[in-house]
Amino acid sequence: MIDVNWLAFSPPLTLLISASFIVIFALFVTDTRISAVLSLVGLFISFGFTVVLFSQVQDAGMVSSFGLRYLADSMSLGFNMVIVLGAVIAILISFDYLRRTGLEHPEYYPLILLSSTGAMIMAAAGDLITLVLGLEIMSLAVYVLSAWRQNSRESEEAGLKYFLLGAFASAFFIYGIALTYGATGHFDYAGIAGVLAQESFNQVRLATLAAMFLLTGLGFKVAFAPFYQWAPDVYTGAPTAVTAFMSVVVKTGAFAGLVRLFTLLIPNISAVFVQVLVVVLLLTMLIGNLAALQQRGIKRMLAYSAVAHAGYLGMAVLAGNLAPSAIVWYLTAYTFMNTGAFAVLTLITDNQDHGDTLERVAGLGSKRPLLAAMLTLFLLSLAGIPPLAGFTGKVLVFGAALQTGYVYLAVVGILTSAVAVVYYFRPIVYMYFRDVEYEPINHTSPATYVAITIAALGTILFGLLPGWWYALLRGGEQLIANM
Amino acid sequence: MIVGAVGVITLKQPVHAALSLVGTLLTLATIYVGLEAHFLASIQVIVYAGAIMVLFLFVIMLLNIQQDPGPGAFKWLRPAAYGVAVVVGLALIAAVTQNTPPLPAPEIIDATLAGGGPEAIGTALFRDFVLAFQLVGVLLLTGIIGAVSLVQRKAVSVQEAETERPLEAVSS
Amino acid sequence: MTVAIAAFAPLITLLGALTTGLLGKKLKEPWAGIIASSAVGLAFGLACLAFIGLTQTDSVRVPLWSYLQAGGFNLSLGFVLDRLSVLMMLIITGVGLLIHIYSLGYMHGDVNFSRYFAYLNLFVTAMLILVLADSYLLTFIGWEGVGVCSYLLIGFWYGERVNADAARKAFIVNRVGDVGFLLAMFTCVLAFGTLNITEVGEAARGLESGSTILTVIGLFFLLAAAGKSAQLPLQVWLPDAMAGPTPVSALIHAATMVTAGVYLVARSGALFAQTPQASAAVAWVGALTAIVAAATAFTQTDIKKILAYSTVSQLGYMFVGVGVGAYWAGMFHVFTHAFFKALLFLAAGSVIHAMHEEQDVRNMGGLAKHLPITHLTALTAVLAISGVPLLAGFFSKDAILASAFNSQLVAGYGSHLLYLVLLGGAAMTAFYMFRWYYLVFQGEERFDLETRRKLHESPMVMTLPLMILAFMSVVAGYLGLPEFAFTNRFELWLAPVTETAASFAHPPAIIEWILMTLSIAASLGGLGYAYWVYALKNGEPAKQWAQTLGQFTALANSAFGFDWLYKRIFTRPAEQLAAVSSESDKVVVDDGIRGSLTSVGVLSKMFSVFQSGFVRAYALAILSGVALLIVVVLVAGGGQ
Amino acid sequence: MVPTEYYVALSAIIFTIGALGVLTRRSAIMIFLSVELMLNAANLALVAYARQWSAAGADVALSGQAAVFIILAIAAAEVAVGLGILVAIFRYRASSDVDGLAQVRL
Amino acid sequence: MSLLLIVLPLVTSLMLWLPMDVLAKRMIAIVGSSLTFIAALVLPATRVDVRWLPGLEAYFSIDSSGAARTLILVAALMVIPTTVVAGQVLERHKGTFLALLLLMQASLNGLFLAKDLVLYYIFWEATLIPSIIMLGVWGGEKRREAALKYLVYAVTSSFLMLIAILALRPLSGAASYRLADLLVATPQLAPSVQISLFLGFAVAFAVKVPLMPLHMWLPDFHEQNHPSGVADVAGTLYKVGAWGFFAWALPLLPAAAASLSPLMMTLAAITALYAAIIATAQTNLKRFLAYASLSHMGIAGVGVFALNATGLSGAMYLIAAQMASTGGLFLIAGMLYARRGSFEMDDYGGLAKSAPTLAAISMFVLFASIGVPGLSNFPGEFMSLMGAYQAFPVLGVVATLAVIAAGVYGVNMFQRVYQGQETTPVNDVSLFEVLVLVPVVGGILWLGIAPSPQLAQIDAQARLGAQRLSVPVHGEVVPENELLPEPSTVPDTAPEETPAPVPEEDIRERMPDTLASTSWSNLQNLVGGN
Repeated sequence: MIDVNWLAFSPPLTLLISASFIVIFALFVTDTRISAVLSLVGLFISFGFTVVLFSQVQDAGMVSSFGLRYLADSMSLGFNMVIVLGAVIAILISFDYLRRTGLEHPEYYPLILLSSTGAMIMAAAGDLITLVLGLEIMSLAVYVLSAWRQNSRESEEAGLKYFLLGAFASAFFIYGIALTYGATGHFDYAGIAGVLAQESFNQVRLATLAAMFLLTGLGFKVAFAPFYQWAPDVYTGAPTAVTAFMSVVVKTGAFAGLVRLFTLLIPNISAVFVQVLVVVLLLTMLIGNLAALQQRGIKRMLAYSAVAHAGYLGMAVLAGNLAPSAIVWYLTAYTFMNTGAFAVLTLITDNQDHGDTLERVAGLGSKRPLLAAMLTLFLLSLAGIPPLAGFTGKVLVFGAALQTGYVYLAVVGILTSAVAVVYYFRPIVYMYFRDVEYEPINHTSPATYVAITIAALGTILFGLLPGWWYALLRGGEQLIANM
Repeated sequence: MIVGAVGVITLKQPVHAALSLVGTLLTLATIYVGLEAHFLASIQVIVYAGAIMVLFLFVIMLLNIQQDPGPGAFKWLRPAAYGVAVVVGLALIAAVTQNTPPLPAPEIIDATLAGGGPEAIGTALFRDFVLAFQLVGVLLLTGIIGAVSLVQRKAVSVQEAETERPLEAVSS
Repeated sequence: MTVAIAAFAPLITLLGALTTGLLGKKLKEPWAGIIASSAVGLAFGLACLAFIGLTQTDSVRVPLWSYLQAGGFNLSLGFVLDRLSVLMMLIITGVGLLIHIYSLGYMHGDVNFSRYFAYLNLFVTAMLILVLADSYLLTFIGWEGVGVCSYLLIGFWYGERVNADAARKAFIVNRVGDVGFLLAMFTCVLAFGTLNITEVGEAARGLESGSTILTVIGLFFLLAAAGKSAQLPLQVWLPDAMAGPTPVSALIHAATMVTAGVYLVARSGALFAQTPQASAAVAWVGALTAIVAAATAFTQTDIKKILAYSTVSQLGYMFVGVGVGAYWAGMFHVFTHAFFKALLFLAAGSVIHAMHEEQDVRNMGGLAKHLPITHLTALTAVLAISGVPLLAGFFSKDAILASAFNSQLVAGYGSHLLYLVLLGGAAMTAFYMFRWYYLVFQGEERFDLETRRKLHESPMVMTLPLMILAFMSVVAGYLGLPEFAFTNRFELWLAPVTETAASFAHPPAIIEWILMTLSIAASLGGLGYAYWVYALKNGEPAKQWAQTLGQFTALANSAFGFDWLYKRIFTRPAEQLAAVSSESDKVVVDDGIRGSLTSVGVLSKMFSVFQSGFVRAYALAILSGVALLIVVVLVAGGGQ
Repeated sequence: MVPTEYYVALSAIIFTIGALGVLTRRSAIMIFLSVELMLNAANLALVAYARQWSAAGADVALSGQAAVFIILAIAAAEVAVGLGILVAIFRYRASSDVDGLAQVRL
Repeated sequence: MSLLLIVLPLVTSLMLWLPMDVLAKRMIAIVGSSLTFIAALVLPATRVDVRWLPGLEAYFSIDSSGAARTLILVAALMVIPTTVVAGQVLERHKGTFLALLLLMQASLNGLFLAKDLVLYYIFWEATLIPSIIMLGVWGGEKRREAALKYLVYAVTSSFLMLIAILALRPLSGAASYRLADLLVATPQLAPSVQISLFLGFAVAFAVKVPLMPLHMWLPDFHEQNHPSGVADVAGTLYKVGAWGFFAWALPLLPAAAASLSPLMMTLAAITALYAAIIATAQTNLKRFLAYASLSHMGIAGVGVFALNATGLSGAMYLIAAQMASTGGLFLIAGMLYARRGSFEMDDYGGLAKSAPTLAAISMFVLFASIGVPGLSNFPGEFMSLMGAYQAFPVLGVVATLAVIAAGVYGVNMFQRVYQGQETTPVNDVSLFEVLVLVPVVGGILWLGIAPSPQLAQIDAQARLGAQRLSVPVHGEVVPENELLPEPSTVPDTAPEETPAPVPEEDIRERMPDTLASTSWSNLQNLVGGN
């Protein structure tokens, strides 16, 4: 009989229901700000369920639903929290932003919620079909959001590019699923792992090939090299609020899928896969950081930095049972600092999201000191300067890689982060060490301020007191730990 | 079937290409029959070749898309693409056809798949894939909301948007 | 107890320095001098007390405070008041007092009157610390302290670039010596684990004579001593140091500071006595310096520079004394030399004062009748330094000569040759000193009437010290009569401190008498010949010589080209090295790093080229990636 | 019966052709068609493997066929959104030439 | 209260961000820095140990005993006049500068106090930011280039150290990142592993020491900082490279330290001499001071790599002392700049005539800086060089030659600025300036005349380090059990079994010959005795 644990499934379900409700609601009430508030309520309820589950998980190990096809363990719940956090901040950023830029359309917030739902499903997926569905739910919503600004070439391009390449990559992923099935006869992780672990298993090559295709599909979403090229263009072209959202939530969802899938696959398929992954990560870190060095626009720089951070996160994937906690932790920090940075950007760029070049922020330190200070804080954290959250995240990820023996990976990672410091510092240099060159744009938005405050507090507090969250993430039982 | 597929990617007129894809999909349906997946074969014909492809053709006609403009600015891309594709194709074939175990006896196949009828598929779908099935609904919902949200807006003229052009070019 | 009180002497002079220094120009003119002089006078009183006290006891230790501790190495500061240090104290404070008093007159009217006395008191403080120290480290503190004060006083009139340059040179050359001192200390710690002078001495006694480690320490100390005492090859700074006020030259660059090197060797007697190699090096450095400096003195024309080279030469004698193991003899010459050389300088100061800053002896002459007191006292000193019998210099110099001849310590290193060299040096000394005397005080007057009209004898405050010093120059020698015939009080006094492992041959008294006669002959011969050359022949033979020797004269005139040489092998290369390094530091290191940054930039540009913005190109990149993945799997994906 | 290898090889060929189509066609809608081709290649492989796995029991074998059903739905949803985006864009630009989408770049 | 040493300046710094009158901010800064100094002076040593990041087994563990106390004390002393000057002379954002200065002090104190490697790293990086901002905001014409250069050097190197830190515990299997736990585990690492890790640390520390050839950021850093010299003072407090070697790299990786110390000491000795020689050719006051300071750090470096208690203590003491002397010189350079608006020495000359007191104080501080005995730098310099000489006589001699060059550059500078033909007269020191310089002069005298109490503290720690490095300490033999690190106090993380101390013979075998015996028979060979 099918066991359906509704509580386990409640976080995404709540979001789904809220989304549906808001869509219908929007037919009658046109003010999107009410939708935003409703979305926030939905997210909080979802968060509440997550917390309840989380405390259960701490005591009772994993909670699953639909057989082992939906897994609520401390890892997926951790991811859920990050997703909720990212969505909340994104919504706060969007609150005034949409109105200001004329992008107020009723489906915006439902799509954000649906995308978050998809990401949560990816995090909890216990089989490949669920995973790909979650992936598609998340992606389709984000494709649409990227193209949200229809009167802008950039946004339109971003949407179409993202969609075309995304569909292309999904095709690889789906083909990978087919091959996995061919090799193992299963879609569910438990079954796959069972077959792979058998002595008599003789389809290693096919399984490895499948893993490669799966890597291509998910690697596209998290922007691993050489599948990263969409990211800078899409991040730049999409409305900044959407960029903030997808830079964290999409990444979280994709990494959630990646971690569970590959920690399961890696031990049982050809070692060459790990080597390939290592090369991919090296390339990702190198390209992300080096290309970011060239950028004059902060948004685009952050896009490349997102590529680089994907590389760092990927390192933890290799770390076996250390991986989930390290990755969730890192993503928590990343969500705070990255959305924070984008939030600041929305306040200093014009309605077309232009004006994020370095020259434009020159002298911001004296014109808008608080905002500049906040941006500085986020950039420093992204650069991995202690005692901010980004540092601890890096330490955990690199530590995990070192602990599993990927020393040179960690070395390259850290060296490239040294390069990264240069480009993260450049805006700071411009903001503080130069005089004003342009009259700054003076947007104000209480909701965005709230978002920035949350992000800043998170960046600082998680940096100063990293221990409790990590301990929670390590608590409970996780699927991968069993395997 | 391969001819159909090649047609999809070579025919200059989008309508021709789409029709070529329809042909491919229909061929595929026959292959499904040969593989004891009767239900899927029918779905393939009805939903894919029928509904989805009609949608495609509709959009092609609606938007009045003309023939593919040819290689365009990236002349080097096409040969490179062919090269890479040949590598991918050959390597993929080589990889997937290695070490395949022998087929089970036809009786076993028949017994297990039961011709891939709706009943068999339904059982699988609603036992193991019940979550997935639900999620398909969510996915479609998302697709619909997304599509509607994009298409249903009031159009803003491009000129208007273009005059609000950037403070400075983003590229440097 | 009375002895220990003397340990307050440095404190008193330090207070003097602080008072005069901090109050500065607020003090009206004579008061700074009076305060400083009374401080030194008080210190002198304490030294006398200690001297009296030490007739009862050998030495008194005054522990101060713990200074360094690291690893097993502990070092506490402390003073030791023994007969050697108190002797030096007496010289320093005694001569120092006289020179302070003299300076009251000499520095009259200088705008920086109180600064001058502050420096002078500070110098006395540092010098007292140097001599009282019970450890090499504290000695070194004083050692550098006197160097700093010397720097300050040489550059006292820093407005003139020459003076500042001279000060700089003195400081830097002294630093070279200081490095020797540091290395000697390091080696001591390495070898013995202590820097306490007594302990080092005892440890050295425990080692085999001639141990390499002792020689190394000894040679490092020699470098240090050579720096401070202006011996070859570090003698170059002292003549330039005459840029300072003349009383400073008298006190620092004649009577006290420059003898610190001698004191150091004498203090380390126990150590040097165990290393004939280092001792011989000391002696030979001294001997060579003695004649090289003497030869240089022949041709100089600056009234103070002649004296400076003479000082260098006499310090050479002292080095021989301590080098051959006759520590008392070296110290004895320090003692007597302090009087007559201070006297010579002060007399020269008096002359310069009278001549209104004229320093060239070619523009003097016949001053005897204008400056009677100065003349008489200067004559006494000239005779004393020349080694005329019965005056102080005779006894001390003769003691050194005899010791050199008899030394067993350096017997293997040409002790007799040393003797001969010194004997020649003695004759040369007599010659150039008489030349000095004659050119300044006798002969025709070679200055204009204007100068002549203004000529005047110096005031009492300046001539009184001259007279006292003259008196001492006569009588000081009687403390150290030759032991083969008389009681040598000086040697006995110092015996507890300088008793040595070094032994001396005791030839029959007749040999000793002959040696003494020889040295008398040398000094009288030198004087006589000089009298012939300058008084009778009016300097003509000297000119002929100069022509005959040609190049050599020029060489001697330039002090044998040490300055010229050092400029080429040290100063200029060092300057060039500094300039080149400074540039290369900017260019090579900096641009090297920048270059690597640029390469990062190029690489990063390369990646942006791929970012064409075209969907199909991106798709190609993806597919290429996949192609590679598949190929990898095909090639290597079989096994687990 | 025709062995699985042949079907899988055919699927690989179709997949490659689809991928090639993405690379060579400039029209967005044609690229989209090519992607459909790739998805169908995956479906073909699934069906072929489903037959292959029939020895392992009905659960295993039929799940492959069920997956095809779901992938079909995914394709449908993608089509909805993709065409939506295309239509939206076409309201401003009368071209589906993706090479025109190169405004945003370094 | 060790925590107070971090919290006091931190809280003061945070208070300064509040909106209030500039004068009030200045007062708060002065009071805060004075309180910190008093706290450092009178409070007894304590330790704090709290679990902080469980995944990494990092602890918030600080301990205010040992050498840290001296460094903190002198730094606190120097911060007081710096706050006074900064509040007076800066043209803009005074409050922010003061806040940054105190923030820097807080993190610097944390850096010295940290007894957990990860915590140490955090403070290490935290010190970087204020110093860069000080340079970038208040700096001179080319401040951005200088800041970028400094940043690249500092960050690249410290990230290398981060790798080493992160790898250290997994590789060694230590129970936590606390020093005590690491000390138990790390000697078990294979020498080759130790060397790789050591190199990671060494690069970071070498940049901060700085050692040739990683020093190029330093002259620009100092030249471009605010002319008043206040930020430079902060720079002189920020000499954490040698500390890193002393407190972490050497004791944790003894085998690597032993085999790499000849190389490192060669670098340090060359740095000492090379920088001193370059300093003689500088005409810009600040560049001059930068190179002079570099030379001092080279000397501290040779002390550290001597690997014996003498050298280690000396190096630490020298670092503390140069805070006062070099810092004082930077303040004086700032005063000169205020008078003449230039750092070119050629624009000065003969100032001693019109400003005798300034000249006297300058000379005093300058002499302290070039190591005249009885003043602050001498004890440290002496012991550093002595330690170096004991370990490697030849390198010791090379480094000692820097003493001569120091004499040259010292008197060069004095002569150019204060002596010679008098240029336009300037004002002598004001009462304000005298007050500023009083702590400097006091510190120099205190450190120079009675170094013993501070050295005793330093020495206790240095001996531990030296014992681990197993270089025979001259004199006494310290009993083994006294020197074993205290085992961790938290039971669940305490190592199950304390590994037996490595027999001394073993370590000696790994060491190069020059180190294995510093007996003077060996020395005889080195000096070529007959």
